[in-house]
Amino acid sequence: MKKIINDVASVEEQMIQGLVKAAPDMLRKLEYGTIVVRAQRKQGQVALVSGGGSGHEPAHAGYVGKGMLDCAVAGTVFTSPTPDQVLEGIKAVATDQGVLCVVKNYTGDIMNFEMAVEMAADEGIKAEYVVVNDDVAVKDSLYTTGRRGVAGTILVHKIAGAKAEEGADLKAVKEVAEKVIANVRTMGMAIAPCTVPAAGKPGFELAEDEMEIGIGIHGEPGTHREKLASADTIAKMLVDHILADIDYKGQEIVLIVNGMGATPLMELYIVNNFVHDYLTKQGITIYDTMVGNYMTSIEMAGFSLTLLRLDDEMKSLYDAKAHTLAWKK
Amino acid sequence: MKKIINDVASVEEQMIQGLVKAAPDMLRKLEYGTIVVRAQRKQGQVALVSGGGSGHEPAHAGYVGKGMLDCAVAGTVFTSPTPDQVLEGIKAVATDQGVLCVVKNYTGDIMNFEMAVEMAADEGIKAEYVVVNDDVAVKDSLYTTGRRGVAGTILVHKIAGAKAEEGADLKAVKEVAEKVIANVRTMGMAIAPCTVPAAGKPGFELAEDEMEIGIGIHGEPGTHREKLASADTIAKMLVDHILADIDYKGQEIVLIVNGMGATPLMELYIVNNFVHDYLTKQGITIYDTMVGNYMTSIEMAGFSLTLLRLDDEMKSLYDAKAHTLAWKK
Amino acid sequence: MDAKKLIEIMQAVAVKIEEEKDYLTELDNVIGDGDHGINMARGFKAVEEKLPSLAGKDIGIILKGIGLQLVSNVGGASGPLYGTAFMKAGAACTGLVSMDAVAFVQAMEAAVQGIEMRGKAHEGEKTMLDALCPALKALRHGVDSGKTAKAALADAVAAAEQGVAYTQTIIATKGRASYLGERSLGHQDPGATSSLYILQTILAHLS
Amino acid sequence: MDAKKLIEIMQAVAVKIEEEKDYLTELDNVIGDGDHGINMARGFKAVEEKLPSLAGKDIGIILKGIGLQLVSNVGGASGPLYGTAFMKAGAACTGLVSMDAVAFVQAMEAAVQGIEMRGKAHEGEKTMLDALCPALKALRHGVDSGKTAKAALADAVAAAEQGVAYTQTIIATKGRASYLGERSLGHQDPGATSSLYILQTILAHLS
Ligand SMILES: Nc1ncnc2c1ncn2[C@@H]1O[C@H](COP(=O)(O)OP(=O)(O)O)[C@@H](O)[C@H]1O
Ligand SMILES: Nc1ncnc2c1ncn2[C@@H]1O[C@H](COP(=O)(O)OP(=O)(O)O)[C@@H](O)[C@H]1O
Ligand SMILES: [Mg+2]
Ligand SMILES: [Mg+2]
Ligand SMILES: [Mg+2]
Ligand SMILES: [Mg+2]
Repeated sequence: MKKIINDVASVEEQMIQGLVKAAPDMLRKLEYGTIVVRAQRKQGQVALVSGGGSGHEPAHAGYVGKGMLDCAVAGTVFTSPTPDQVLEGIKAVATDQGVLCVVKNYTGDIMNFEMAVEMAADEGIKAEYVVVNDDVAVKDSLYTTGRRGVAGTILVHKIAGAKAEEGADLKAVKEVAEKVIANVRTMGMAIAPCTVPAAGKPGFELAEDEMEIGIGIHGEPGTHREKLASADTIAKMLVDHILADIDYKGQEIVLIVNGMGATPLMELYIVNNFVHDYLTKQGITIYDTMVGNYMTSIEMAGFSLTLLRLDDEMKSLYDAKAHTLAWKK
Repeated sequence: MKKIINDVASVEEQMIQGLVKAAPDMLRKLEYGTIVVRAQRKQGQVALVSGGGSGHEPAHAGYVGKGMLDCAVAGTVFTSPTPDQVLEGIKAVATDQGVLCVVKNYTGDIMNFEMAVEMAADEGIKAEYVVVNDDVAVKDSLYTTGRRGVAGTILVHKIAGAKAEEGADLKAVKEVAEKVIANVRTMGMAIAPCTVPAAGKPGFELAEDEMEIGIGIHGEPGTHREKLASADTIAKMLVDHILADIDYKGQEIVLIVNGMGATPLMELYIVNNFVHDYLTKQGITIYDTMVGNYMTSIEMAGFSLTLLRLDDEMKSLYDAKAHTLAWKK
Repeated sequence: MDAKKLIEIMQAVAVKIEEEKDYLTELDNVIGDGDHGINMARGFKAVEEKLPSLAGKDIGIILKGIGLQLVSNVGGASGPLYGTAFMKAGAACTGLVSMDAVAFVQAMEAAVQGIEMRGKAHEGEKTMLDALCPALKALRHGVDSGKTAKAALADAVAAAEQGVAYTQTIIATKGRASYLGERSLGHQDPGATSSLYILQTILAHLS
Repeated sequence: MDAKKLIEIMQAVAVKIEEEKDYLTELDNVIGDGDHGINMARGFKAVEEKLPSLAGKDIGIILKGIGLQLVSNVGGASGPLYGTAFMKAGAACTGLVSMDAVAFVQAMEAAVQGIEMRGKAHEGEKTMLDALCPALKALRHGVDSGKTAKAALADAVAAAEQGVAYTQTIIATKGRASYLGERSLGHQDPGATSSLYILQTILAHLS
């Protein structure tokens, strides 16, 4: 394991401290745990809380700020934060309008946030949660844990965050979050794995000519392995998978070409070059494109594609001002 | 070599096309070569042109837009563009106020831009250039090529870009660019090399426990090799090197913690956690901090630190609005 | 088993989990995200630190205290699951200063129900329940047919061992391993394995 | 040498550079940025494509045309340097339809001066000038002492070979290799090596 860190045990704490020090006027770290909140607490509007394991930087603390999240609760790398930590975050930002938690669909995240929301209710805080499950690599079925939550999550932060900032009530904010979730799909791949600091070695290994298709964002292997192909071939495969789940034809969409952490922008732009033309040819209108590292797996090399179908409400909320470390609008 | 590309020969062209497709309202690619200009041509203000080899993404095309560059000319990976390409870029954005080229200090870049500026003058265009040389890893001396231009270059883009946007004349824009150059210093390191697509193998090799100190941004080896140390130890070494060149004590600065392309944000924030405290302890005031991938070496893993000493003029130009792919203010 | 013994056993469990940390992580690396051993070790270290302050309390309070430590220190899926298990077991033992075989069965029943409820899962989905459900059945059967607690627990451990082996033969439909679909076949579930270690350690230290 | 021969020689140079592309890149990888062979091959491929359209032109025009192709296709440091060299050589040969030994010396003199001017460099800085300056000296000396062009050029190639070897023994003070300081010692300069290849190829094809 080759990393620029001090010691394995302090990775999360030092990272979050370093992040807050990059924008001390905008962000504050709570004493208790690796929890980041806005420096100016919101009043009279619904507060948004998200979080999950660390290792997805800039998610989620990079999305705390005006127009997006009020609080991000970071667990240790790839491990959901515990209910008491989430509760601490909820309490630090809760308003009389209530709190909406944005949770990615993982057994651990759901159980921990669910317990936190129950505990918050016990303390008289109106808290609810939505579950993001955009990853089409995983089959959705009543008898499984369903699709994972991956890069599409940041679109929930953006759009629900803008709705909350507008002063909408908890019901309306939750509804628009669920609308985003219903309309967003993602699929990813990797050419090189990542290493959880505490584990000290990569989650899987790939030969020089292999790639992993259908990876998640926790260093776990994907749905299958193939011979490495050209950027266009890979991108087409991912898009086709997504379009098989939601047919975006004739729709206006936001496209995210998301790097997994160690992918050079060079490669992401080459991917975008293909995807843009391929989607356009199918009668899909690209309203906006984001290319960069938005939801990563530490130093995994690879990318994911995310498509969100827009309507007028989502479009204007997507366009609304946002001021965070990782997303400025 | 494991990369998400189509073929080695089309990397630069497809990358630039993909970049422009990410913001078609803001950017335009010239027919001739891999040259990116603003979609709306500036009128009556000094135009800024930069460029160099590809492989430093988001530099430089990611900094084309309101408040920063008017044009970025991209050569093949790590190879300066040729004079005719630079000339093409200059001609596409030149105004009656003239053009300032921002060149990084490399023999190749200087000679090619110099020839282009001479050719532009032949065609009646008022064009001048400044040379950025912020890399303290390299000794500056009359008898060498002097310090390299690295991540500090983007601060020249930002501050000179804002000055041009204000309507200042060529002399004033050039002066403020030179002020930034005089006050900005950078030093970098790597724990893993990068591979130029056309070369097919890395520029140097490092053992599991080695790092390269004083690297540039072209995949070349650094000034020396050491045993890998902790993030704090490395960061202190780089800062000390910089402070030995310019003593920033008692000054207000901008700090850039720049990833070399494959460095996870996790590690950059851990570095910032140390650097922030270390600089503060020495009586240096951090006016603003940027943490991210701003000037990269394809998929090199490592980081550089950049410090810019501010005065009132630079501060207000630094704060001015900017709207580009990689830097929004 | 009295409260003092329980604390002694839980200390031994913490040691065992720390010993098996790398192996559990290794198992999770193959079909999960490679942190189960790390998570469990972090949690049981917190439990170990808490135990002295629980000395002298009744069994219900001790088990709840352990559950709370697990919930707030393990994280991931296993944290709420093991945490809920110990808290529910504690609730089933409210006020008890010692536990007989019947109480042990009731505690374990509450624990397993807690996991099923929290995890929305049941036996056969390649989770810790594939060790715990057969173990509970064997324990209940042994105690019902008049065996000593120790003998019945030995049956339970044997059943859990079989359950762990069984997890290798099925496809996961819960937890992270479910994302692998058929690729999860042939691999042992880390959570079932840690459950087995806990049961084994209790057995080894029962007098 | 007439214009036709010159074109023939330049075709051979293009082939040679393509052959040595990987080796030149390898040399640049050690003390530069690993692209010299790639740059040169790209440039001389463009030259090769341009040559047919230069057929029938005078030597001055052909050399300038080659220089322009190099300037606009090589990039990096070597592009403007080799480009300037050929353009200056062309300027020294304006109107010539064939070149004798004296004209050859003058062309090469102009080329080397062009490189020195453009690169702000001189002999001893571990660049292409360490091959070209000794070669020019030997060529001039040979021609001055009445040798044939071919014999004088053979001396020049021998001098360039020595110059290339010499680059291994000195620290770079120009170009990217200068960033390495002492670490550049012991390594051969890629640009000097490509200069040698060009001279060798001219010699091999001189009648
Ligand atoms: N829904 C569930 N019900 C019961 N056990 C589960 C469930 N989901 C996961 N598990 C257990 O949790 C174990 C994984 O725990 P751990 O690795 O600590 O958490 P995470 O999966 O969040 O990384 C699995 O091996 C499995 O036994
Ligand atoms: N200032 C200079 N004067 C003369 N030759 C130089 C100078 N700088 C570099 N060179 C030559 O250029 C060669 C490198 O060319 P190349 O690799 O194509 O360009 P770059 O260094 O821009 O990547 C060096 O080996 C050296 O011989
Ligand atoms: Mg986990
Ligand atoms: Mg180069
Ligand atoms: Mg796990
Ligand atoms: Mg080179």
